[in-house]
Order: sequence, then structure tokens, then C-alpha cells
Amino acid sequence: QNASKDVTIVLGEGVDLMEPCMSTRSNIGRILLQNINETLTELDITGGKGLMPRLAESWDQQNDKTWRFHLRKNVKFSDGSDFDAEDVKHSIDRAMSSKIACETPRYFGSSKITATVVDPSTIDITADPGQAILPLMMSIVTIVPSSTPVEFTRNPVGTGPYKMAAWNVGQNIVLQRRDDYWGEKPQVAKATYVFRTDPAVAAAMVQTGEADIAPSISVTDATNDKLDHAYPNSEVFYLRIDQGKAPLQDKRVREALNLAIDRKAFVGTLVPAETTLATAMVPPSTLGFNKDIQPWPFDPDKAKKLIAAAKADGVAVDSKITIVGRSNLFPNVLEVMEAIQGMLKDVGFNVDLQMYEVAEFERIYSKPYSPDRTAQLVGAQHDNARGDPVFSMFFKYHSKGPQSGFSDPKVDKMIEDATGATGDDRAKKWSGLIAYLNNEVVADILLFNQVGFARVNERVTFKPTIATNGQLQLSQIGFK
Amino acid sequence: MRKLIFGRVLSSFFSLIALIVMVFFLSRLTGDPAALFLPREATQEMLDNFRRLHGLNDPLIVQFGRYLSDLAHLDFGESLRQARPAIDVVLEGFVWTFQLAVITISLVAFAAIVIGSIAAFRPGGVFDRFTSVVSLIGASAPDFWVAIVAIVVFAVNLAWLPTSGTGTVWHWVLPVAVLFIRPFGLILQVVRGSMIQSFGSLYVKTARAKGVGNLSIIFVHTLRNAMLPVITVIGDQAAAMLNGAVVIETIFGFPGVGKLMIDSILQRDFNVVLAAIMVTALAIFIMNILIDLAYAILDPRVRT
Amino acid sequence: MTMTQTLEISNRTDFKPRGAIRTVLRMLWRDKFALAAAIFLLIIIACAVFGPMLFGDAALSQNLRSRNLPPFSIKNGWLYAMGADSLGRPLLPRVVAAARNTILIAAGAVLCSSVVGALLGLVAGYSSPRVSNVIMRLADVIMSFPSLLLAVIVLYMLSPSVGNLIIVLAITRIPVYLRTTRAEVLEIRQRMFVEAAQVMGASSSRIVFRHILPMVIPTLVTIATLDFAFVMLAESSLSFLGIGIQPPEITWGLMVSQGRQYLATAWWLAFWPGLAIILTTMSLNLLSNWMRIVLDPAQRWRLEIGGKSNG
Amino acid sequence: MADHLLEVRNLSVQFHTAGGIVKAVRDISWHLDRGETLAILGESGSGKSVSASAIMNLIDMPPGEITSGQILFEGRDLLALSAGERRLVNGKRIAMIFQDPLGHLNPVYTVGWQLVETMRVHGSRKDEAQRRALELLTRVGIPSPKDAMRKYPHQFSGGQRQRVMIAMALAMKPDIVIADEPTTALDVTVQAEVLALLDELQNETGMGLLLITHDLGVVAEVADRVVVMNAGEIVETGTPAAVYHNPQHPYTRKLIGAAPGRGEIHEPSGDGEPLLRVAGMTKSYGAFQALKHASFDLQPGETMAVVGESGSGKSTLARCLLRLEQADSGQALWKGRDLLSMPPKEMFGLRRQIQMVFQDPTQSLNPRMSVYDLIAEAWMIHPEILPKDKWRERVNELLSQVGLLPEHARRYPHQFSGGQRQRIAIARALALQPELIVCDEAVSALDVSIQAQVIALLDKLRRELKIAFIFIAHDLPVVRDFADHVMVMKAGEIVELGTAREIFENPRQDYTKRLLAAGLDPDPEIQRKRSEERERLSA
Ligand SMILES: Nc1ncnc2c1ncn2[C@@H]1O[C@H](COP(=O)(O)OP(=O)(O)OP(=O)(O)O)[C@@H](O)[C@H]1O
Ligand SMILES: Nc1ncnc2c1ncn2[C@@H]1O[C@H](COP(=O)(O)OP(=O)(O)OP(=O)(O)O)[C@@H](O)[C@H]1O
Ligand SMILES: [Mg+2]
Ligand SMILES: [Mg+2]
Repeated sequence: QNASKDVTIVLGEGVDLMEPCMSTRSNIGRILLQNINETLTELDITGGKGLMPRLAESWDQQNDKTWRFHLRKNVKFSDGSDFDAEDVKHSIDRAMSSKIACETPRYFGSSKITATVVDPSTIDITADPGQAILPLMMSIVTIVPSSTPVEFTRNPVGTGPYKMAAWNVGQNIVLQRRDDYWGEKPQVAKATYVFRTDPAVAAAMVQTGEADIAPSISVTDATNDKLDHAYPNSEVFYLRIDQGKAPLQDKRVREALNLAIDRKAFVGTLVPAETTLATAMVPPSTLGFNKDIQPWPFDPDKAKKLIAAAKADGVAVDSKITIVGRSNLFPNVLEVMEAIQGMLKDVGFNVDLQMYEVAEFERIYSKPYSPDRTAQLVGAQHDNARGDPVFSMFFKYHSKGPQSGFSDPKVDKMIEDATGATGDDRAKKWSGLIAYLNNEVVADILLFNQVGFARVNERVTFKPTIATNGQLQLSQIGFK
Repeated sequence: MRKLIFGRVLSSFFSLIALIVMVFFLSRLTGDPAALFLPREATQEMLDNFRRLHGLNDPLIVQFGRYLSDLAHLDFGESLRQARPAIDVVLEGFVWTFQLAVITISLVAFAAIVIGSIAAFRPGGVFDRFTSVVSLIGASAPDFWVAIVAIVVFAVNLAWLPTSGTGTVWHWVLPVAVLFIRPFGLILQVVRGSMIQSFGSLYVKTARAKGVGNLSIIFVHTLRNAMLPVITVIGDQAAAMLNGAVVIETIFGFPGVGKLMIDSILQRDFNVVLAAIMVTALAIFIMNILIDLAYAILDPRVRT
Repeated sequence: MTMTQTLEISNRTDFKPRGAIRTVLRMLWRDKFALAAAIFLLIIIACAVFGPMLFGDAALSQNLRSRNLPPFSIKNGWLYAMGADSLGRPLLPRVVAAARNTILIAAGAVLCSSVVGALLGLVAGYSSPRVSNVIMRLADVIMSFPSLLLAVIVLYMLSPSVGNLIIVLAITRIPVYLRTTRAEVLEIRQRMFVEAAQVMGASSSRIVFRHILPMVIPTLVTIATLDFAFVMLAESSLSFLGIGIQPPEITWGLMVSQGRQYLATAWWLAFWPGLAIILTTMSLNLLSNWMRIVLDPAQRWRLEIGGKSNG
Repeated sequence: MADHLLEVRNLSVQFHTAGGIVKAVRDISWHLDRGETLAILGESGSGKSVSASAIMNLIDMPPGEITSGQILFEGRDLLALSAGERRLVNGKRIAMIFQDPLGHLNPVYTVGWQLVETMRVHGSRKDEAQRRALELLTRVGIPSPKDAMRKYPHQFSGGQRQRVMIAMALAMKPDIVIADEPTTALDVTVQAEVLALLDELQNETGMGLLLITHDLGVVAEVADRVVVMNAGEIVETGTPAAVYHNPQHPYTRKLIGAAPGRGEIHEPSGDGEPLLRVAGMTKSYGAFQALKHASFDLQPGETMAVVGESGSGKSTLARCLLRLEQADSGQALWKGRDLLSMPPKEMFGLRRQIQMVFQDPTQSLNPRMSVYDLIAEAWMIHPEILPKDKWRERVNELLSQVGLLPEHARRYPHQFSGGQRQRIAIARALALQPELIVCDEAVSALDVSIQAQVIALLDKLRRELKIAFIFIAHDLPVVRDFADHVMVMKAGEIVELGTAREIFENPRQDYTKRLLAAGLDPDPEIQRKRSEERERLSA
């Protein structure tokens, strides 16, 4: 065995489960997705190739609701069993089952998904009501053998190029390359995953050669140009404006808030230089991203004028506004929040800052909102690497969306329309929505398209991409 | 003596029950695990489903009854996050924590007692001032700071030791060393103070009149008299370590129970929290019983 | 009647100690370390009282241009002598202004826990075995109750505030004081002077407070001084839960933890507040060691006879 | 330079205190030869113990300071020795018996361990040391020595502890034994045994004995020469006979004149309602019965002396009466109410009326309180006794009544001599104006002149204020002077109880007779005759 074909990857977050149907969680997905368990389709976000086949060789739409998938043949699971349509059906049923609490159902919203086996290499998948992007959705459903019980597993079996060789809880997880993989044989023979919460330590481990890849280190530790690579991590950082409380119902006030923040000043100081300014809830690589929208300029004078105007109209611009933040959201979230607070204060807002741990933060972030809250700006990150805004817009902007800060029938309608549309029409509708939200509603204070840093040892080649947050395909790692 | 131990075990059992009751009900006041386990975008259906699966819909008292009856069968319940028995999860971590605590506290106790006693022999002397200052700087320096500097110096720059993780003996050196510092400073000061007081006693004069050497006066005659507060503080520090050395565990990637407990609390994985508390509480109770026995062994006048 | 009149007492005056304060000051003067410590603490207290008033605004003035400005340069004015933090706020005024919250919280928590712990410990050590048992088992429970869980519970049941922060920090530290006090009481109560006091008709509280407590206090103070450091650092780790201090309010602990990620690039962010914590702890400890000597008549000569060191 | 075994030349010792410098020993010189017994006699607080400590290098320096002098042991100056050399001398060549045994024994080690350690330090083998320790304990008359080896100091009586100290000092058969009041807590029979033991060893090994004592009888019995100290200075030296019969210095004259046992024997004032009626009081420690069915009555203003063998339960009796120890059974009716079963609250109310002076004065004084605080505490607890503005005055008065100076009020207990501490304890008991004072060896550490002064004071209080006393003592002459009734105890039992006259003139029990016969007379002539008589009888 050639030791130099082994890699060690140091991750920032431990895993508690290795459940294939939970691979949408980034900590699980990074180890499991496409390494152990594969999906029918796969989205190429960076290469621009769009949706690509994986376990399905091709697919076509039967009708509004049903899609037919033609499956790859001669594929074996790591336990030796053959892959066929029954496995796909079981995987879908299992993921949607109410006997376990998989994450998958949430992507399908209210649609009911059923799979019908046509023959061992063909399967029909039906969504009711219909899903315009069903093949894309299939890129999140991991395929497990039909023998997998309907309960959470800690020992995943899949068709991927690797199988799980060992899991020493708290210490490491080891993946071993399979010889009977259907596809191209990746270079990495064995991958050991270790977990270090402290990014500084993770960075140090790559530096000392104890590890080869640290996919997410903090910007302050990214001090070595040779080893460190920045990549957009698909997170958008924004402040939700709570339109339920004075003075935030007033559009002028919301504009003033946006104008008061010197976004550019952050870049290269508190956030990495590679950061871009956000103009939508979704990253630029998403379908229908509206490139015409410019970030809000920094114009404190105009902000002050708007406030004065609002005040003259009797808007309670002096009432307290609380910025709610989440501790450890990203490395220096506290400073960023303080800086924002400072800028808002400078134009005359009365702002407080309150940081919370996850649980309390989530309670505030999602509905139902407490009726006796003060006006709030909730700082949150939203991650959509799935290529389509549908995974974001309903939740953040629909009046029934659990994290939306306002209610606008027009917006509701636009979201519903776009969700049902396909092709270019779909892209156009999303674009329209994004523009409307930014220009007319002034729904939130969009700030940054975040970037992450990976430290990669010089002996391996690996290029982190926007997908690296949620998956890390070992096949993309090479050796020098 | 046997009666004493029996009584202590019995009353400790009641404390354990009280602890369980308290933790069970209080922790459930702190929010809903479903909201944390499931993604933000989860549908109401998913939430309901999750609650049903984990019996979170029943009235608290019913849940508690179920918990107790399971507990009677030594079933500590399942971990929400890890989908396996909570007690397994906890014991895995506890083994590490226990080793770390025992090793560190033994070293600390030994070093602090020896150095503190010698320092107390000449209060205000050079040795005393030096050890005090050094240990106090260590004890009041932020531990993560010490840990990271230690990694940078000893693992990255000098490459003497691995940065973190487990595996070899060398992996233990930095965590133990960093963990050592704070209790060392505290116990050193307590030893020192207690010893100074004891050196003033008349029996020290007797020992000197007998021709007993300084070392023996310090470590045999005086130390035992000064030990009561010392072992109490050692016990306190040991208890803190048994509860988990969180900073050490997070920084050094050490799979102990401290980080597990914190994560479980933040994620509302109640079964793991309860199991972890029970295991550590048991260890702490046993340790406290040993400490109380140690009082009686160290000082015959306390045996009543 | 025979009288022992022959002993020479060089200055025999009336009984009243010549001005208690002057005696104490003289004893402080004799221990230069303690003197330095006392002066340092006075400065810290002054910072705590006047700091926010004088430097409150400077401490908050952000300026991303002078972000992470290194220390020891007064090009930007003497406020920047310690450098600036990641938002370009000058560290010197920040350290000074942070003294108030830091001292408030640390002193509050340490005082609460030590007073409550010592009282319970005295009761546990001196009262009937049954009461003692109840108290000790209570201590066991607190000892094994994770402080984070307590913090989360407090956060959920009460609103976030400095007071609650103090409560959380104090509760978790009670067992040390309690157990230490009890351990010492168990031994001291066996001494004959306690019996002598009993014979005089001294009430339990008098025995406990006048005879036993003074013997225990030095140990408690020693622990408390080090707890001070512990609390100052622990406080910041609870801030992340949302309890207690929230920016732009500052404490040294918070500054240290904010500076954590800049350890490699801008060490001064964590260094100065860390130094403040270390120096404060050390001063407290030096002072408590000095006090231990002052309170012990058999040791007091060390401070009463000038010049000579012990030998 | 004559080669004396030990020679002290021009020794001066002083202490620094907050109140100024205390010159404890001033320019004293004496010597001790092989096989010789030198007695140092002197006023309480005159520097006897300090000079002994100086020889053993036990003075804390600072605050103590040896300002001048030499201490020559076999011609070498002990003060110039290095620490290592000292250690070889201490314990092995020169051993010391301390005045206050409770504090001087390590409370957390067994007596056996401490004895063995003495020998182990100087190189004995363990089993050898153990065997010898047992032998020594037997020699000093500790009952069931095997068990005693495993007991801790607090489980012994005052006298027993003192004997343990003696055993410890004799362990290495040193060349010199410095015995600081070695028999203060021993009854006369045991005292005689101990003195005999010392004598024997002296004959055996030629050891020199430096005996610090205030008991003229002991001096007469064993001393070859006497040094009399007063206020840190030597005022007189000579043979016992010469000093006794022909004292030069006024202090010596006063001392000899004050020797107790020559006054009138008290007659009890007659019957009446008893102040205290003890019936069937019993106390055991484990299987050991320390007190068996003690019963007696006590009238107001009366003194009940308790004499008896060391370890016979005298202190236990006192401690049970004061509820410091819970008696197993029996009654103690105080003005008709039972002290033993009284609820603690009621006991509180009575505390003031019954006071105690403890056997080990050092341990009974809180080391953190000044003398003023120690005494004034009585009034802090019972403010009704004295208004606050009178406290200072009254403290001064009490101090001078027990022979101390007002300026002593500012000092702390460790700055006093053994006898001075005992007097502080007495002053403290008096401060409360109780109706009964239990004195456990309250005057045993005082030189006879001060003893006489204190006894006179107590007697006056008894007459004027009708204070009753339970007076535990082994010093029969003092008992004879002070007691109305005498109670003789042996092995936990009251073997004889009667008026002073009955006991002293007409003892019924053999034990009592032996006790009286073992008494030592201060006159060396008479004492010599007595011991010759005794030897003849036993031969
Ligand atoms: N540490 C000290 N500080 C101040 N004065 C002291 C100290 N130790 C002893 N003295 C004083 O020195 C004097 C001599 O004390 P010492 O103990 O030698 O007396 P003593 O002759 O043994 O008396 P006694 O018969 O009462 O034991 C006493 O007046 C005492 O108050
Ligand atoms: N705490 C204890 N544990 C066991 N035995 C004890 C304890 N205290 C005293 N004794 C024993 O009880 C007996 C009586 O002790 P006590 O102190 O009453 O004697 P005493 O008559 O005062 O003697 P002395 O004159 O020597 O002081 C002694 O034999 C002693 O060994
Ligand atoms: Mg003396
Ligand atoms: Mg006695």
C-alpha cells in the first residue's frame, strides 16, 4: 500500500450520524456525498455543465408530475449487492418516510413523491403536486441498497468509489477506496477524516503535515499564500428587516439602513478580500440571478435625509432597533456586527446588539415571532448551493415563509409563479422577483457573498469550489 | 467506617435522583430539540413527525415516568443526534476524560504539594516569590491562549509534538500540560497558605527538637496537618475536570465528555445530557466520598 | 502581692493601637510586593470608577483604517499606545473602560459564591450531622450540574442580564468554598479554644464567626483571588450564549476571547486585556498573602520589624 | 576552660513585638556536668523555657534574637553549628521535654509513630525502634502500652501526654535531657516514678539533666544544684540545701516563703441546699470506661478538690459537667436542674455561671486574639456584666490580679510563657463572675509565689462572692491550703471523698495514703530523710 496515496482531511465539525438521507447536512455530506453514497443526478455548479448524470444515465419528463429515469447498469453497492430500480425506490421511500426524521422531505415542500419501478433499470418518479425541477431534486436523494432498514444508520452502504472502513468515534473516520467501483478509479486510496473545532489548529495540522486538506479555516489563519485557497462558500450574509415593528415598516427607513452601511469598507478588513457584495439571497451561480442589480451604495447623508423625512411624517425613527446575531456564525461575526452597529448609530439609529447561541437564535429567527419584541434586524447566513432559488425564496420571502420578515401578496404570487415555471421562463421570473425585492420592497440588508478558505498541503492537488461547503469529492483530489 | 460509607452512598443516591429530576425538568424548559435537529425549512409535518418519533408530544410527567422506568432497566435512552444509546455515547467520551483527569490531577497534586510546601517553608523567599509568580501567571492566563501558543511553539515551530488528536503517548503531552497549569496555580497557593499556618505549630518545634530533617518536617509532620483544605480543592479541580475540559477537548480534538456535554446541551440532546451528568455525577460523588474518608484518615480528630 | 514588673517594654502607651489605619499602612509599606499590588489595584479601581466616563467614547470609536494597529507607537495619538483592535478601536481606552464591567462581574460573582459558600460551609461543618449531610449533598448536586446547562436554563427562564450572569457564575463556584470551609471547620472545631468559647457561653454564631471563620478566611481568600481570574475569563464564554455582557459593552474576558483568532496576526488584541487579568489576579494574590500574615499574630512580626527579612 | 558537658555563657535573648522589644533572657550563665541534675527555678515568665529553647535552637529568629552569648556543648558552640550538625545533636545528644504536651505532639500521628520516629531519625531499625517505644511507654507508666501506641494524642489525659513526651525524650538515651516542667500534670505517685526513671537513666548513662520546675519538692528530691531566675536574670545559684536554707536574693526568699501546704486546713461551711449534685455520672470512650458512677455534692462557696492518679478521669469529669463531652448516663443537678440532659438552649443560659480553666492553657486560647480580646470576649457575650467603657479598666485589674501587666493585654498567646498563659485563662474565667469555676490543673504551671497569689485571689473570691470551685490538682500542698472537700479518684472511680481534714489527717484508702506519702517536701533535708525512709521500706 502506498502511503502517499492516503490523505487526511481535517474538518471543523464532528459528525454524529453517517446517515445517507442526512447528507444535505454539510458535516455529513462532506464525507459521505458522492464518496460513499451517490445520487441519480449531480449538479455541476462551478463547471457550468449544469445537471449531470450519475447513477441515472438519462431522464425524461413523462408528464407534469412524472419523470422517468434510466439507471446505470453494472453498478454494485459496497456490500456486494447489485444496484437496480428497487434500490432507488427504497431510497426515496426511506428518505420520505415518517418513521425516521430525514431532512429530504423539506426540499419537496408539500409535494408527495412516489416511485414506480418500471424495470430493473428504469424508474418513474412522480411528484404531486408537480415539481418543475424534479431531476435537480434528485441530486439530493442518496441511494442506499434496498436492504437498508428504515432507521438511522451509522454504517452507510453505497455505490460510491469509497466505503467506510472505520469510525473511531470522536477520533476519526476512515474511507477506503473500492476496487469494484463502476466509474473512474480515483487517485486517493484511503481518506482519514479528523475533526478539529478550532480552525487555527486545523490550519496548523496542514502546515505540519499531519493533515492534507483543511476545507474551512478562518480568514485570520489563512496567512500562507502557497497553501491557502479562497473559495465562495455559497453562504449569503444578510440582515433580515423585521417589518412587523416600527420604524421598520417605513420604506425610507429601510433604505436608510441599507445606505448607512459601508459594505466596501468590510472587504479586505473584517471579511476576506475575495468577498463580493451580495445583491440577492442566493449566490451568483444560481439560476435567475439578476446581474443588473447593484449593491447599495454607502451614502450616510442620504440616509440621514431619509430618516429626517420619515421622522417628519411621524415615523418613530428613534425607537430602539435590536441587531440579533448568532455567536460563532462565522469567525469574526461579532466584530462585523459591532461594525454594522457602529455605522447604523452614525446615521442616527438607536441600535442595540444582542448575540445568542444557536437555539435561542433559531427561536428568534423563525416564526412565530414574539409579539413583544423590539424592532429587529436579524443577522443570518443563508446557504443555497443547489442552483435554484426555489430552495430559498419561499422560506425567506413568502408571507407564509417561516423566516420572512414581511408579507406582500405580490411577492407571494411571484414566488408561486416562478416555482411552477421551467427553463428560461423560470430564470426570468426569479430575476424579476430578485429585482422587485431589492428595489421595491427593500426586504433586507444584503451584505456579502461569503468566502471560505481551505488550506491544502503541497503534496496534493485540490481546488475548493462553491460546492466544497456541502460536499468534498475525494475523486477531485490528486497528487503532485 | 462501613456504616459511614453506607450512609454516604445512600444519601448520594438521593442526590443523584434529585439531580436527575432537576436536570430532566429544567433542561426541558430550554426549548425544543425538534427545531434544532431539523433544518430551519422543515415542514410542520416533519416537526410533528419528529416529536412523535421521540415521544416529545407527551406531557412532561409522562415522559419522565417513561424515562425513570427505562432507567430502572439501565436504559438511558437514545441519543437524538447519534441514533444510538446515550450511555454508549457518554461512556466513550468519559473514558478519555477520566484518563485525562486522573493523569493531570495526579501530576498537579504532586507538583503543587511538593513545590507549595517548599515555598511555604520560607514565605517571601526567592523560591516562594518565583513559583508564585510563575504559577499565577499560568493560572490566570486564558487557557485557549496557552493551548494555541503551545501548539504553535511545540508542534508547528519546534515540531517536537503532534498538534492535536489522539493515538500515541506524545499526543497526551500538550493537553495534559495545558490542563495542568490552572489547577496547579490554585492548588499551589492553597498548599502554600495552609502550610505556612501549620509551620507555626508547636509540634514543628518538637520535631526539630527530635532532630527531624527539614524535608521530613515539611512533608511528614506539617503536610498532613495542612492537607484538609488542600484535598478539598484538589477534589474540586478534579470534579471540574471530570465534567470535561472543554477548551482542551475542542482545541486538541480530544474526544472527551466535556465537549459532548456542551454540544448536547446546545442541541438539546437531553438523553445524552442526562446520561453524561449521571456518569460524571457518579464519579464526583465517589470522589467526594473518598475525600471525606481521606479527612478521617488524615486527621484522627475529625473521625467522630 | 507579687507583680511581674520587671519586663521591659520599650514604648508603653495606652492600649489603643496607634491608629489602626496607620498600622496597616506601615505593614503594607514593609511588604513592597503587596504595596505594589495595592497600588495597582487602586489604579484598577480608579479605572473602573472613572474609566467609562473618561474613555467610554474613545473605546468605541471605530476606524477600520487603523485596524489591528500595532502597539508602542503614538503616531495616532497616545490612545493608540497599546495598538488598536480589529475594528480600529484604540486598545488602551478599551482596556481602561472595560475595567468597570470586568470588576463588577468578577467581584460580584466571587463575592456571592464565596460568601454563600462559606456560610453554608460553616453551617455544614458546625451543625448537626443531618443538616450537614443535606448541605453537602446539595453541594454534590451543584458540583455535578454543568454550568453551561445552568446558564442555558437561566437564559431561557430569565432575561439576559449582568445580574443573571453573576448568578450563573456564582452558583457554579459555591461548592469549592463550601467544601473547603467545611473541611477546615471540622478540624478547627475540635480545638480547645473552641471549647473554651463554648464554656464562656458563646453562641454558635459567635463561635463560628469569631473563632472559626478567621482561621478559614485566609484559605478562602486564596481561592477567591484565583477564582477572580477564572470568572473574568469564564464570563466571556457565557456572553456567547447571550447572557450578560453584549458588545459594545466590554470586559477583559470578552476582549481576550475576541482577540483569540488574531493570536497569530495581532497578538496584542488578546495580550493587553490578558495582561490586565493576570496582573489583577497576581495583585489580589499578593495582597491576600500579605493579609494572611497580617491576620496571623504568630506571623505578623514579619511585617512589624522593619528591614530584616526572615532567615 | 573547664570542660563542662553543657555551658551557657552570657546568653541574652530578646523578642521583637508590636509593643517593642521584650528582653526575655538577660546575660545568664550556668553549666551542667555529666551525671548532674541542674534545676532552674524561677518566676513564671522569667525566661526558663526561652533559655531552654535557645539551647535546642527552637527560637524563631526573627522575631526572636539571641543578642549575645554562647552555648557550649562538649566545648562546641551550638549557636555556631550548621543546620545539619544541629540535627545530629537534637534528639540524640540533647533531648527536650516540652512544657505543654498537647500542642507539642503532632495531632495527626499516633503516639507510637511519633516515638518510633524519634529513633528512626537517628538511624534505629524499625522493629528495634518499635520494641523500644513499647518499652518506654511501659516505663513511663502508660496503661496498656500496646494499645497506646496506636492512639492519637487527643485520646490521652494531660498527664499521659506528658509522659509520652518524656518517653520520647528518653528514647535515644541522650547525654542531656532538658525537662521543662515535666511533672506539672502528674500526680505525686507517677511523678515519683518518673523522677526515679530519670534518676535511673542518669546513673545508667551519665546523662545530664536540666530540670526546669517551680516545684521546690522536686528540686529538693533530685537536684544537685539550683539556679534561680527572675525576670530573665539569674539571681541565685547553689546547692538546693544552701539555697533553701540560706536564700540570698529577696525573690528566692519570697519563693521559699510561699511554698504551699502550711496554712490552715479549711473547714467546710456546713450543709445547705447543694449548688451542684452529681449522681452516677458515667463516661466511656469505646470500651474504655473513663468515668464510673461519679457522685458528689457541692455547696456554694465551697471548694471540691479532685486529686488522683493521672488518667483517672478527672478532666473527663470536668468536661462532662460542662457538656464538652456527652456523659453516657447520670445526673448533674445545678440548682436542681440537670446539666447533662438539659436542652442546649437552656444550657446556654447557664454557661455563664459555670466556668472552666483548661488543663492545656495554650490550646485553650485562640491564637488570633489578643489577651484583651480574650478576656473582654466574656463581656461581649454577656454584655450585662460590665458596660463597655469599663472593659479596659477591668482587664487591667484582672491581669494584675493574676500577676500580669496591663501592657500584656496587647500581646497574643504565643508571646507568653506557659504559666502566663495559664494566668490569662484564669483571668478569663474570672471575668465572667461565675458561680462555679472548674480549675483543671489551673495553677500547676505557676511558680509558688505567683501560685500563692492566685490561690489567695481565688480564696478571696470564694469567701466574698461565694464562688464554688472544683479544683483538679495533683499538688497536694496546694489542695490542702485551698480545699474544703477532697475527692480522690482512681481508674475512673471516686475512691474516697471527705473534708480536707479527713483526707489529709485520716486517709482511709490505701491509695490515698500512698498519695500522701509520695508527696515531696520543699526542704531538701526533710526530703532526703523521706526518700531514705522510702528506700529502706522498699528494700
Ligand atoms: N514569642 C515571644 N514574643 C514575645 N515575648 C515572648 C515570646 N516568647 C516568650 N516571651 C516572653 O519571654 C518571657 C520568658 O518566657 P519563658 O517562656 O521563658 O518563661 P518561663 O520562665 O518558662 O515561664 P513559665 O514558668 O510560666 O513557663 C516571658 O515574659 C514571655 O512573655
Ligand atoms: N478522646 C478520648 N478517647 C479515648 N480515650 C480517652 C479520650 N480522652 C481521654 N481518654 C482516656 O480517659 C482516661 C481519663 O482521661 P482524663 O483526661 O479524664 O484523665 P485525668 O484524670 O484528667 O488525667 P491527668 O491528670 O493526666 O490529666 C485516660 O485514660 C485517657 O486515656
Ligand atoms: Mg515555661
Ligand atoms: Mg486531665
